[in-house]
Amino acid sequence: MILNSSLNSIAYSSTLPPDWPGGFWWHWLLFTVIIIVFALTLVMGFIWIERRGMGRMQARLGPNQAGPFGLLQPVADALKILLKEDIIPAKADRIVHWLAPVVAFAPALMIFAVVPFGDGAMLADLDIGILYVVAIASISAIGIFMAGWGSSNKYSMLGAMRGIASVVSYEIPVVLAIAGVVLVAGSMSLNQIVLAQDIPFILLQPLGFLLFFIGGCAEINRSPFDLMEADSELTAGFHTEYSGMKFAMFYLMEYAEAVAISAIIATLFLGGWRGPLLPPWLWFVLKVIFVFFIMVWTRTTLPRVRIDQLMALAWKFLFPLALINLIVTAIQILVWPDALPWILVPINLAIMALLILLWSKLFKLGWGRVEV
Amino acid sequence: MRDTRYARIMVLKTEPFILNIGPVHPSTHGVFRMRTTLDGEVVVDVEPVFGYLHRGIEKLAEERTYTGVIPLTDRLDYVASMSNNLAYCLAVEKLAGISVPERAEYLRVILAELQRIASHLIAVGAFLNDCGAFFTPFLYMFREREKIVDLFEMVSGQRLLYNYMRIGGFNQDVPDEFLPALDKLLAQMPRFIEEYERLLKENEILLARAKGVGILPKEVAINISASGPVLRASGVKWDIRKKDPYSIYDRFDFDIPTGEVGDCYDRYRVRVEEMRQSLRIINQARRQLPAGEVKSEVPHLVRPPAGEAYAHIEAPKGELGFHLVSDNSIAPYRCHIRAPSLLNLTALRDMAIGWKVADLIIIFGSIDIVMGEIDR
Amino acid sequence: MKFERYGIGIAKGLRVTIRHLFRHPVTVQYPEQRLNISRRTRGNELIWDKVKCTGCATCAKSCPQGAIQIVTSTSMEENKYEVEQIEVDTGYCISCGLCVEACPFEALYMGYAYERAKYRRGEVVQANEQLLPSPQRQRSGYMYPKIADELPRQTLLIERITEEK
Amino acid sequence: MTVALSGKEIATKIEERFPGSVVKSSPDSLVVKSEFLLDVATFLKTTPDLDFDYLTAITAIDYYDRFEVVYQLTSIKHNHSLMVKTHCYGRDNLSLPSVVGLWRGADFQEREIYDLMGISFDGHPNMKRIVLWEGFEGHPLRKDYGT
Amino acid sequence: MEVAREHIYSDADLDRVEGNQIEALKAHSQQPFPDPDEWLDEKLERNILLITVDAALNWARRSSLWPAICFPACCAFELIAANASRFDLSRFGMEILRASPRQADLMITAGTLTWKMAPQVRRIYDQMAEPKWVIAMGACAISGGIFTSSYSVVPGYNRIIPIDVYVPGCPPRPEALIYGIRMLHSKIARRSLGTEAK
Repeated sequence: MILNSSLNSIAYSSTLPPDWPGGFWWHWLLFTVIIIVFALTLVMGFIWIERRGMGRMQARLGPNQAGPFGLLQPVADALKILLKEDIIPAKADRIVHWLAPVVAFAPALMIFAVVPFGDGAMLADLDIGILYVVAIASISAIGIFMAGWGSSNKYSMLGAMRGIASVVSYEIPVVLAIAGVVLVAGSMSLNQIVLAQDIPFILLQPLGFLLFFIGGCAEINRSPFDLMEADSELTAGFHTEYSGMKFAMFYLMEYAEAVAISAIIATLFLGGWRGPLLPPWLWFVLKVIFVFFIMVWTRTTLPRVRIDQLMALAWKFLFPLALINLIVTAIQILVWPDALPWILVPINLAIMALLILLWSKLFKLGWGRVEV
Repeated sequence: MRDTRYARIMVLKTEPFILNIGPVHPSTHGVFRMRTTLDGEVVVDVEPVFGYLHRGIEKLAEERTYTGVIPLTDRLDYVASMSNNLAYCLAVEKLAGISVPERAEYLRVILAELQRIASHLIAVGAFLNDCGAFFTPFLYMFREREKIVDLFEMVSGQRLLYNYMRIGGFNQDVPDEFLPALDKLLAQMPRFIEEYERLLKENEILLARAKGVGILPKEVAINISASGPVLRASGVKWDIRKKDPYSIYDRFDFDIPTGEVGDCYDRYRVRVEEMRQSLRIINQARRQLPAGEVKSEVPHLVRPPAGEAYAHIEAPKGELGFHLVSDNSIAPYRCHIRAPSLLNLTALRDMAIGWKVADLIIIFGSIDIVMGEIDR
Repeated sequence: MKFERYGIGIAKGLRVTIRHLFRHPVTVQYPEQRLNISRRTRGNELIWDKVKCTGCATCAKSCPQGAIQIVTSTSMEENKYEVEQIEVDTGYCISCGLCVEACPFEALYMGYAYERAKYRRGEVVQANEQLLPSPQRQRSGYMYPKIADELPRQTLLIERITEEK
Repeated sequence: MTVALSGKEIATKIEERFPGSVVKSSPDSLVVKSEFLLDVATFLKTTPDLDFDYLTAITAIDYYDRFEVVYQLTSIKHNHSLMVKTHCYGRDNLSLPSVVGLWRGADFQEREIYDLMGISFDGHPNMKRIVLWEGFEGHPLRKDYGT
Repeated sequence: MEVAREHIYSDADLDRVEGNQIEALKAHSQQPFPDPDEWLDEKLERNILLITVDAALNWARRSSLWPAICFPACCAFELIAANASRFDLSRFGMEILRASPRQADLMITAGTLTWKMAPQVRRIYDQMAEPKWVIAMGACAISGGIFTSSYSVVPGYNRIIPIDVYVPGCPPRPEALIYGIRMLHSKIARRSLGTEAK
């Protein structure tokens, strides 16, 4: 994985960061290590936050026996899972079954290559950073489908098909929502986007934020869109047949993706590493945790949507709104390029409210019973 | 009505496949198996397969004394043991012509209604859990149930299988601290029911998932002998507490909540409403509760005259009936149990065909099944 | 799915959960904190009073499944039965309490303890001296109101919540 | 209050329509011949002032010399009930007409009686074991099972 | 659409296969499995390195015991109650109920086991990845409890699978279950890589 992400960074980065001591190689080595440590620590942290936070929201305590405040719980989980027996079902497609977790897990880490932890503190300041994110993020869907196919289990297959369907449809509103941000920032480099956020884009692009948040949740299968592992329907969805190390990779992937999406949301809409007083990386981590906390919160509260409703939500609700959002943003930038952003904030909020009201009234999502 | 979008999928000649949901599955509420034929995500056919918990209670009851059967009835619908005890005791009392002291009647009503609330809390929680709300409503409901279970534990000494009612009353009177605790519970409960309703009642996703899903028309509901909330959600105002009052239910004032169309959402709403009505009944019974004995003079080994009797009550799941046949010995000659869950389950196939797998799960959840009662 | 309520329902639900985050959880951390269990608890064992027991075996007869095995011999001098062997399989007992109810000589009690897990099937069976009361084997007040009054008051969840408010 | 209709009165009504069908009648129940069962059931369900639209329960009882199958009928419309019985003689290859066509609530209950008592119901769409497995020997609820 | 119900196996075939499985299992499980209790009498003889590794590993294993779903009957509700807010098994890292047995470590057999269900339970047990443990919860799981004399009930899970801890009660209180789980913890703490290799 280390090799993977670094190779990618070599292949794609066009400019060498000049002001780093020791030149390019040190830089990528340092950042690969940082990324892996950061991502894995944050994943552990997220698992802890989710289990503790969810526990408290459910009027109980959550893990508190392993280590102080249960902080070592994720470590114990990881250690235990890694050393469990690894079972490959007799009828599974062995190669696909083996490869699937790797394919699914690697992209989740690779996303961090372009996420800035501070001003310019990133592995590769790609000019097309956000495009890279979008491209890489959808690769894990292939891993999931491989898992579903390779297990030769009907539950896995259903889960994987749902996963593919949701990723394919949600990619579009997500990309359109990003396009709004890119228009405002005038750059595709994540660092430039952060630099452009004198006021966080969540205020300038409220609708975009909402769409991206919903789309992002759907893409990484966070509740209420966790259809592909839907506990109450498909037992464990696509990873039903996985155990041991490979299951651990799926388990970590789930949270690594959550970290990645939270990081992207924090970067695109919440001003990334920018913030007063505290050091930039801390601001960044705090924002990531904040976004993740909202995800935990919704997961605790909301029921799951149905597959056709999920599709309809993407195509009938998010997609048109994203298009309109993009057009409105484009008009705003073309017509009033020098307008004060503070004036646009209430206008955009009003537009968001209006659009949501309109679409809520007009469209019915999903369809009902089918004659058989 | 043929949906055009679906018709086009059919042109592709997809092949239906069989998916065995269960016997061990997170949302089958025990060990239940649905042999489902799926076309993609759409349920084409579903055949309930059960018996994985068949313990032969009806046979075992023939080998035990009349009192010894009470622990067996606990294990029928183990979420609502008090109601089962009540139904069985009523049947034996009817068979043997035993009367019950006034205080015991009132306590029976209080406990049976508390049990209804506890059972409905689980039913609603499990239904919402099946909808995919990640354990939160379930745990909230369980916390509320825990309060009621505390009271049951206080009176009977067990948390789940109470074995508290006896033929002719109770084995011992409720302890002194029971009534103050009950008052506290009655004061708090409405507030909490309100809060949990706020959690998901108006939730758009729940509405989308449950409204209009799994409709059970009135006529079908009657034809398949559905009972309890399933029947009432379909709009049939049929509650044995009102229509054929047993014990002392004719002395209380309460409503029968009914649904309009009979979909999953109606069944959920009817259960929540019934909890409120149960609280009303308990309040009245609490105020009228007389002092006195809790058990009438009953011989140690009950020996009813030869004959047969059918007694039924409105258990949380529906009409629970005991058909007892006596041959004037100390054990029942035959003890047939009319299990509401079993008959309500007949509706599953009608309701589920044509819906998605996810809907099948919530339809199944909305019937509120306890396997102990189905398989017996 | 139609957003008839513009997400207000979702917002209401979110409010309920977030308010729980700041409420005190109801959890009892078991090995450290313990609930006082009901005074009438039907614990996982039976407690036998050797002195009062006459060996009439009413308990064994009233047990719905025969978890109590009792072997007696008649002793002519005292004109009563002598209990030679009494054995209760707690892995078989369903703690229904019918034996305690039936005992005409108040010689049988339900246990108050519940921590009776064992590593071996054989250890679950209790016989003779193991059935006698001891400090670890307290008697519960099931069917014995006098004993019940001496036991600590049951912890109730409802009371805990009102105390907080 | 659900009125338990007198078996005797209903018996006369049935006798008028199907002579010779009622074997015995008492205030709380009536016994019909098994070959008339389906006709009587249809009559009870469709006659306007009877309207037994709800089948509460079906039970079978083994009396060694005969099997008694008990139908508990209720009318939701008029709120009255009736107990109809039928007898089935012998020990092997027993059969009765199925009432699934009238009340689908009989579906699982008839299968259960088939499974546990060994009375098969003609006309039932899916007559096979329900709670026990295929290959289980005997019918456990019979009094002579296991002896 | 015509429901094509012609499959490789007809329903009757499936039922027959199931019945045969049950009868086969019934035939060869007339004797209970011996309790896996050798460790109770065992002396601790290990080298320092192994002890450190063992300690870390055993800590991890007992801190995250994920139960598999096997809730046939009544005891399930006490198990859920133990999992719910008031007793909260999640303090021990056990709130993740794995629906897929492959990812679970612990099977809490909560409820009566019938012969019809026995092959499925055996299958779940076989599907669980090593290392795995079983807690027999309640009278039915230990001995068949009140239903022992029934024609369709397995007299105790130890006919089908080896059992590590027996928790008596019908049903055991949640605390009793947690006590049993903590006993299992101390059993896991005695595990050693050395003996595992054997």
